[in-house]
Amino acid sequence: MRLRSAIHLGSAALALALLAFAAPAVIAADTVDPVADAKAFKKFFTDKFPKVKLEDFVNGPYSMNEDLHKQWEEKEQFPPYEFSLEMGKEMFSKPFKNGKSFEDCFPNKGIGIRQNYPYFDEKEGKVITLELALNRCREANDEPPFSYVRDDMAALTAYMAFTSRGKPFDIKIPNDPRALEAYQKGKEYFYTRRGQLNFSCATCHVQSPGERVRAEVLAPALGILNAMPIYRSEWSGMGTTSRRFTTCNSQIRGVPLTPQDDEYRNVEYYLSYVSNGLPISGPGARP
Amino acid sequence: MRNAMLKSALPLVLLIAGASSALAEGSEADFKAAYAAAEAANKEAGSLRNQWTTTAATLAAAKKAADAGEFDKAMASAKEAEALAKASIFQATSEKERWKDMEIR
Amino acid sequence: MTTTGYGFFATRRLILQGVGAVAMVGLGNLPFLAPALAAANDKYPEDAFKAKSEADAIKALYGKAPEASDKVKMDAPEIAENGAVVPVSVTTTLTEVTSISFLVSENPVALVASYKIPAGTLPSVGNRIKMAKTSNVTVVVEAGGKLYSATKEVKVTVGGCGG
Amino acid sequence: MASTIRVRATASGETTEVQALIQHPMDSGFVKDAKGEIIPPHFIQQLTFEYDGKPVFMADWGGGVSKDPYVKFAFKGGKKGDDLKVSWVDNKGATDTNTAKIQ
Repeated sequence: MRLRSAIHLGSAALALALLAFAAPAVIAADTVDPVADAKAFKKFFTDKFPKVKLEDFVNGPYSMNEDLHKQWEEKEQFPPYEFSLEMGKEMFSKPFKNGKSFEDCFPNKGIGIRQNYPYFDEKEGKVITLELALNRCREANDEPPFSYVRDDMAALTAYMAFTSRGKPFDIKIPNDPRALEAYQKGKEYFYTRRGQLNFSCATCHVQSPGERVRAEVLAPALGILNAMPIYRSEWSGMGTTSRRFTTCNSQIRGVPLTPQDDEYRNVEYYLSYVSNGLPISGPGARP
Repeated sequence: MRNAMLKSALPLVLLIAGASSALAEGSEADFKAAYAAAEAANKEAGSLRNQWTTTAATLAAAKKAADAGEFDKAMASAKEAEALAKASIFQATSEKERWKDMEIR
Repeated sequence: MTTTGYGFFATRRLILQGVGAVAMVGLGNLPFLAPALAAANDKYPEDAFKAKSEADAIKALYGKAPEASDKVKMDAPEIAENGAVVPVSVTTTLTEVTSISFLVSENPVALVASYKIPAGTLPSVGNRIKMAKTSNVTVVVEAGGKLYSATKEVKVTVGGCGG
Repeated sequence: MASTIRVRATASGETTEVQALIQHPMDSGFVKDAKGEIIPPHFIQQLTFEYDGKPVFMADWGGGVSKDPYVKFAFKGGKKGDDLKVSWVDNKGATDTNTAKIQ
């Protein structure tokens, strides 16, 4: 037995050396090319689900299962996010103590701009998501920031998404190495396995969309953020992108980071970019 | 590529096996050491931003058992918490490269 | 979900335990408590909403038992996307319909909703109901003084990995 | 406070189709909250729709109806512009009414 384990250790060292030698070559060849990524991303899903039209991927599980689609259509007649949408509309124009309102913080008074978020702010060198921008607007007007996972933030983003319904995602990566790096980090987060269940976002949303995790049918990664924020029957309430990311983490027994952490904003940047061209369908209803 | 990973993991296995085999007779001092080791490992996982929820839960169970004076149980939980934390560290480090395997190209 | 050929044996063992535990995570059974203390209200069928079993509820509401009829067309999902929001609707070709009720046999209180259909109102209703777990959903239609019903099983479970 | 009742009534031919969504927690009394305490029962018991002074639809609800309840039905009669009065009362005696115009 000792001899065999010695050989094992020897070959392990050899393998490690090889790996180390090979690794840099792989990274060098693997320059970051978002345009190609986006094309490959769309091709992967349209090949995997030839019957699903490109723009229908934004309906997530409902484009994957007929029985669910019927239940969705029935819900959409009078959707459960109706109240949150109305609350968001009211809050959006309600003046702060200093008289200004959200409308003054956003281009075009915040109407029909959701499809441009998240964007890369070259002054700060960071990804700015819609939720972050909304809280920054509050802080700029001496108002306390909202929690990223509760109803107020969901109502605001629901209203802004509603005003952009049908407009294609239009995420830009400026010619700035930091933007490319943020995009690449987001991609890495998306494919990195985490949590005791050892799943990455891709394990569910790339390897097995359309299949069930107990009662739920998994959504394809393409267009997965187009319907945000979503009213989930599971939560019987609204959920922002932040709430979705943190709950996904804890479901696979990974400790979630704080909402709107760099990693979360970067993965939202990556996922939105590769879904460019698909229409905004938020706010959405989901199981 | 995969069985190279299999072989390179071997040394780390021995490390873990070594740690958990030394189940000393349940005394408070041993427990405290084991608990500290587990917490340190979990902290390191935190620095890699890859902690597991089950590590924290096992640590809490260890603490609860220790408070109740059941040091055998507390020791076992502390050991398992350490193993979980080390596993989460290994996961973070090895995923640094492996994530590319599943990337859509 | 396949776990890849992960090199690290201890991690695999812990991970496989993790995945195994997930499979056993069932729907936490809901605590049962005395049914709702509804405010006394003459028209509100108090005792029907207190009845535990479906048969008692129907007897309390209508005083007789229904017979299955294919004239009662019920639309309910195979697998509910979520037990909290299950869309169920019914239409019927029966005439002189005066009442339509929805019951879920496995719910803590079987009777979910009971509708009075005055003359001139069409005999078809759609609503969203809650279901504790997989169960038979029954729709009862009172037409011309007689009771007709349709039943369908709807599968319900929680979603996701469970954490 | 805006009404908790959203009604969509559309007249087509000689029938009027009605859909209503009502903002209400509909707690059944069988669910525990995060701290493990039972959430007391709080649900709409009766919902009535009246057109031209006459009831056209009456619902008796239990705790098994979904949160933010939705109901859909249709009745003969009803013209564009007429009023449809909707009102509910819950097990705590709270009530709300709303009058919608038939489209």
